[in-house]
Amino acid sequence: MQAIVSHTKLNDAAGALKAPPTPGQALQSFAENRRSFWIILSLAVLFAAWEIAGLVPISFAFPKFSETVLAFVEMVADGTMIYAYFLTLQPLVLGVLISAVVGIGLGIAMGLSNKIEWLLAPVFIVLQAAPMAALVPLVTFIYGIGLTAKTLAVVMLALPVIVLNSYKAVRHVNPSLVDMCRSFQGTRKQQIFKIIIPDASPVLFAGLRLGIAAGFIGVMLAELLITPTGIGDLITYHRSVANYGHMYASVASIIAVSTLTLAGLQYFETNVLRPEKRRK
Amino acid sequence: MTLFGIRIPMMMSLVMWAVLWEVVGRLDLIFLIPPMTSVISAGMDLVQTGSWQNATLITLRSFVFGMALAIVVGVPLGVLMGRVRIIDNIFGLWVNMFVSAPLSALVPILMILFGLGETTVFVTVFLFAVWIIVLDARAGVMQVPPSLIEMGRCYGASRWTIFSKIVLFSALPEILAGIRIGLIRGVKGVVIGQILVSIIGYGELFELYSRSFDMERFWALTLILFAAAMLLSAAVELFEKRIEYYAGAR
Amino acid sequence: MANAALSRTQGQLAVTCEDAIVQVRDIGKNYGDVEALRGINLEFQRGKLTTLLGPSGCGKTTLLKIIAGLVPASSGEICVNDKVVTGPGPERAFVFQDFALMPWATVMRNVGFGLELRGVPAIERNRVARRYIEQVGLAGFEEKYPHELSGGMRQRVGIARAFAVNADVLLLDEPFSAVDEQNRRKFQEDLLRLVDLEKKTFIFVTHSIEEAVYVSDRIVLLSPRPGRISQVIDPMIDRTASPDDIRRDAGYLNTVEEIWQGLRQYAE
Amino acid sequence: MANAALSRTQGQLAVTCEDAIVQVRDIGKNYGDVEALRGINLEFQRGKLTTLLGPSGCGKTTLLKIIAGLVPASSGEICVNDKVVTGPGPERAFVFQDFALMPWATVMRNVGFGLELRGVPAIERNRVARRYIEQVGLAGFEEKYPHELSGGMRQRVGIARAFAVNADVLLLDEPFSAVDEQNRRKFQEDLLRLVDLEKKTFIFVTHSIEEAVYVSDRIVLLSPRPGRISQVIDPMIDRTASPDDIRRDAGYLNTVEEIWQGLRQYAE
Amino acid sequence: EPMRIAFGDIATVESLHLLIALERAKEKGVDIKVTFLKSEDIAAQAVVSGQADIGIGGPYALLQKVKAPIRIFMQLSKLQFYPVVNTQFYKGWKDLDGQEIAVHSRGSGTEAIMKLMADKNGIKYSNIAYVPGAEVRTGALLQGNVKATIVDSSGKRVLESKAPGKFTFLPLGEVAATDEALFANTTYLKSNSKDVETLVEAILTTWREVAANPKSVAALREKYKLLPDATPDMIAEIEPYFTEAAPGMPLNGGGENAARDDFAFYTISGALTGKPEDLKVADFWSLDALNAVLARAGTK
Ligand SMILES: Nc1ncnc2c1ncn2[C@@H]1O[C@H](COP(=O)(O)OP(=O)(O)OP(=O)(O)O)[C@@H](O)[C@H]1O
Ligand SMILES: Nc1ncnc2c1ncn2[C@@H]1O[C@H](COP(=O)(O)OP(=O)(O)OP(=O)(O)O)[C@@H](O)[C@H]1O
Ligand SMILES: [Mg+2]
Ligand SMILES: [Mg+2]
Repeated sequence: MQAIVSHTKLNDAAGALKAPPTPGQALQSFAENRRSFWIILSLAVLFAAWEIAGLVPISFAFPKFSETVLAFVEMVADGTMIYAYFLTLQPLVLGVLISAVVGIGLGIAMGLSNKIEWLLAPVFIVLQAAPMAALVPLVTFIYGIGLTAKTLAVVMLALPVIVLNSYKAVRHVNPSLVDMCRSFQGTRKQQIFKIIIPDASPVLFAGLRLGIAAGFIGVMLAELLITPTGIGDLITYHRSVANYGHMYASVASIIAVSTLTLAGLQYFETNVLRPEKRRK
Repeated sequence: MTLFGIRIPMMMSLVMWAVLWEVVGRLDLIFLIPPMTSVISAGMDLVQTGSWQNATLITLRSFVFGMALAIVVGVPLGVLMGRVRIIDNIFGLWVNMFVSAPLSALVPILMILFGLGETTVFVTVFLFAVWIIVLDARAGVMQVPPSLIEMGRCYGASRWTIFSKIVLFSALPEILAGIRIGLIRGVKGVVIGQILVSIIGYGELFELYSRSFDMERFWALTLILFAAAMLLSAAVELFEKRIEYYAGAR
Repeated sequence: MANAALSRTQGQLAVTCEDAIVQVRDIGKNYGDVEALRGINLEFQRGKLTTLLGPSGCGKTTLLKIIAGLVPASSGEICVNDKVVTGPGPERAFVFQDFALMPWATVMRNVGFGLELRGVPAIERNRVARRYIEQVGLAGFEEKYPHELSGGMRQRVGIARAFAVNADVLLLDEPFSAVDEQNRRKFQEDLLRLVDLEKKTFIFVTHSIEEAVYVSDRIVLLSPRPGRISQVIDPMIDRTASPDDIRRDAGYLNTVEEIWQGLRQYAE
Repeated sequence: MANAALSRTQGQLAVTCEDAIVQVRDIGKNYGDVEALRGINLEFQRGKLTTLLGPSGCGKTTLLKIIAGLVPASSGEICVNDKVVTGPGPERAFVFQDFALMPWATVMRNVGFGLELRGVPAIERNRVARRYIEQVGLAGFEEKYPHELSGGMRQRVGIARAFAVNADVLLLDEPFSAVDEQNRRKFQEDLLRLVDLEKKTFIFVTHSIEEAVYVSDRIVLLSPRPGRISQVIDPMIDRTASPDDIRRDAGYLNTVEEIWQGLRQYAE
Repeated sequence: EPMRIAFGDIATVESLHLLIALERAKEKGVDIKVTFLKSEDIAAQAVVSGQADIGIGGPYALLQKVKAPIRIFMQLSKLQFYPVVNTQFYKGWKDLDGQEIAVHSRGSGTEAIMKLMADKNGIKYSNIAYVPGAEVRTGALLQGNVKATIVDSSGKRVLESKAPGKFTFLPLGEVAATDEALFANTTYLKSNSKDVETLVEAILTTWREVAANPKSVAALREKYKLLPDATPDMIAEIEPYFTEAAPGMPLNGGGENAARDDFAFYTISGALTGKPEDLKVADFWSLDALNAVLARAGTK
């Protein structure tokens, strides 16, 4: 952080030595150097707009931003929010774990074997493109209302994404690396574990991240469609008793949690795994 | 893509799964899976009912309007983000956030802002589809080979000419890819919107059939939707291939 | 043959001559903290082919783009036909290393694109384009798309496009580097023919010492970053001789060896 | 110097000699409808460097991969050390055009990878790897990752890896094509040094006529698709001479010219 | 300006009488536009935010908390639910001590009934799962995913026909509380009193007609061309459903008495806070329209 700031100062100093920049240029260089500034600015604008819309109010069911924040603080303080996340994260984590293990396994198998590809690829392509939300209520009929059903809903959304990305990852492994391994008489097992999986791992991980994004959608659908628990329960319950601030706080919190999770994973992906793939 | 290179074997595998389904259905293991043949015949009946036609009309209307708006807003916004740094900074956060956010959680709120019924569904479609269109259009514009732009400048092209004659054409394959993914997401959006808020269109039918345990019709409707999603994306893909044919190997 | 050639080497000082079409005056260029070029003074003579040669990253492309007006210099100025220029102009045309062809346009439209941008009507520009397509040996390929052509053919399209706008100065950045070696050799011979035919001024960037010596009237050697002029060499080769004779010419071989000895210290 | 060189050209017939380490017998290859190679008969002599040269797409890479056992031939057979081979073997090592380095592994692990696959313990393979890293001039870079190296250095890693498994035959597919020209020239000189030092058999693919003549004991010219042997040339150049002298040698220049005249008809 | 009604359910056989009443109100010149929504709470939210004029549901919890002046103006149905257990596991109320049960949603009438019965029987559930939709709970029972829950009358019939003897319906004391009611914003009720009265009257007369002759529903469905794509199965359901529902149908639109009953019931269930006797009917109900109609049509 500090390094970035001082770098900016250096640039400014160098710029000042030469021609004074026009206001447009100055704005542009400012915009380029302070990304975080724009993030904060756009957040501030949104929150202000929200507060004003709540003050008007555009609807009795539209709370002010401050009301929402208060509701959020209240729910965190009395533990309901934390307990809700405890409940929501169970099917999510479980579902994503199952999807990851099964999905990466199936995806790699599909990538390695043409027969398995022929058998499974079309199914997963259809499943990924299909509106799976329609099928979520069916889960209840078989698996009832508990953790199993919700986990299954998460799997239904996350699995196709992970399978297809893993499959793609394996298919896009650098062929000359595979040839290299063969030319050194590597066994098939060595080929898979020493070349294919390491080379595919960045795409595998990216697929996992997309799978987690799909899992969040799945768990929300499950909690809104199957039975309300966790965050889904907070949303429906507070709506049914007209605590709209609490309802909004719950919705905003799940979106924020998913965004932060995904951003964290992306950061991990670009900075820890395979630094050579890092973009400038 | 490689999958579509071997289209016929792929179809064959789906046929095999359908046969398996038929067998499971005939064994009468669970009421959830009726035989494929009865699903198909229920589908034949279904498409002749007024309520299906009506639901299709409503669903299509929300979908078409939502997609049209997503394209009309998404492509220019993405192009602008790719070209103008400040706009990119302002919108970048939101686009990246919403492209993978659990929008299903947001749907209950949309109703408050956009009212009951079709408008909310239409907005849901828009929200599901627009972000990926923006991101792909942005990526397309940013991927324009710098030498092409320099070439334009060399021959004295104005900024506008470079934009309209080079940048847009060059970004077209990515823009189309974004629209294709957007279409698939839009189909998901229309279903989620209809199921979560207003019980209209296909959402109503799904609710009705699952409540009355009418599994034949339920699956028939599901298959129609799945097929529609696949056909839509295949159609855009076909178009994309033609464009890529011109765009060649970049 | 061998005695017809004479190689002359000059020091750091700028060469002055009566007919300089492009003058580079004290050009420097910084990319942020990176100093790419420093104090470049050069004159390019009308109707001659001058090559910029130097180790990777020494600023050859940067200098060429500054002359083209595509990249602003940090200091100094460029004069073309005795007028200071600050941006691209109709008297200069650029040929790109990666060809910069529009993949969605036919060969005809690509070649005529410079004219299209100038508002020349279609009939007229197609006539001109067709002429240059023929001249670079692509007659019959007018309606093909770039992806249907080989690398060498694509670069010919790029060259035809530059010719079509009838600029005085052609700037070529490693035009043959994406072309395979055997075609490249053919290209070099074709280029000499075109230089002779079109009587234009060429400024050429390459990594290949042989290529530079083979095609150039003058070679400017740049030192590693920050790029400065380290040597100016006039190969003085009799280009009326056959390609094979040129490549056996002692002057040619001496010049190649001399340049290689100058550059090899910069190779890894 | 010039009189020390002698260029000999032979016709279509296969060359027989007492010490052929690799024998290519009547090899043909079809990719679906595309006939890439037809009726190739060749012998590669132990301890010599043989180059495959030909126009783009004539099947050089295909032939090299068939010899390596990476691609199955459609007809014919390959003998190495008088045994018919059908797949990769420890006596042959391949150097890839795109380097084929594992981006997640250090230089050390990349170079020792062939040994790792054979189950050689880490201490032993690091010792060997270190020796070859030094030999290709990369001492000090053992713990770097490929993305931290330049193109030329990466190819050196690829070559060191091939040396490390101590194969008899090294197969190199355009190893220098991704390296810039000035470094390439340096590489060629280094390669000659390594050939001399390691006493291995090299089979080399290149597009560059000069490179082929400069480094080869024998050059096999292939005709365009379907690839057949059109000429076999032994440059007979005295490699004890200095690089500059070799490049001025009349035999060298004649061979280059002769090959060029044979290939130019295939250039676009 | 049509009268916008938000219905927190889809149109099924069970809502036929309401659909008939709406058609009749239309005949009387009230322009009605019905929107079918996913759930009652969304319908309530639509009324609160002004996107619908009239909502259908049992929004006592909402009424107590919401800032908007929403009032109930007519009762449509009373709670008619049947606690049911899988005989394989439980026989009576006592067996449910420390067990998990499933109800419709938090604060719903079904939850209230189950809590009430727990109190009466001196037991405690280990957990209450929320499974919206009586038919979903019915299906879950049949599948064996739920062992104890509470279903509606059609669910009861399904259970009795599909798995006779497998389930036991537990005894229930007298429960008199609103299941569904009509509610609206007070300003809307004031400025559209004519239309509202027409609607109330149409419902009241239809209810009385159906209660007197449950068979008439099927004929009226034909007359008004309602549920055109209903399957034969669904049509066969109509008569038994209304025959069973008829005795429990409120024929006087609820009113003050119903409100009092509701206070007693929903304070126990937890949907309403405070003591029943402290709650004011005027805070929850707007009786003007109903009283005007009853004055005309008489009470039954
Ligand atoms: N847009 C840029 N931003 C920052 N640095 C740059 C930029 N363009 C070039 N440079 C740096 O300036 C120096 C000169 O670059 P330039 O491309 O002109 O070299 P070059 O001689 O053409 O190299 P090559 O032989 O590899 O083509 C290099 O060190 C390069 O890293
Ligand atoms: N996997 C493949 N499938 C189908 N055709 C192939 C395949 N590999 C090569 N070919 C075809 O076989 C011919 C010979 O290819 P190959 O790569 O061996 O040529 P090459 O001489 O190495 O060419 P270059 O000089 O461009 O490297 C080419 O026409 C190519 O199109
Ligand atoms: Mg360059
Ligand atoms: Mg090749």
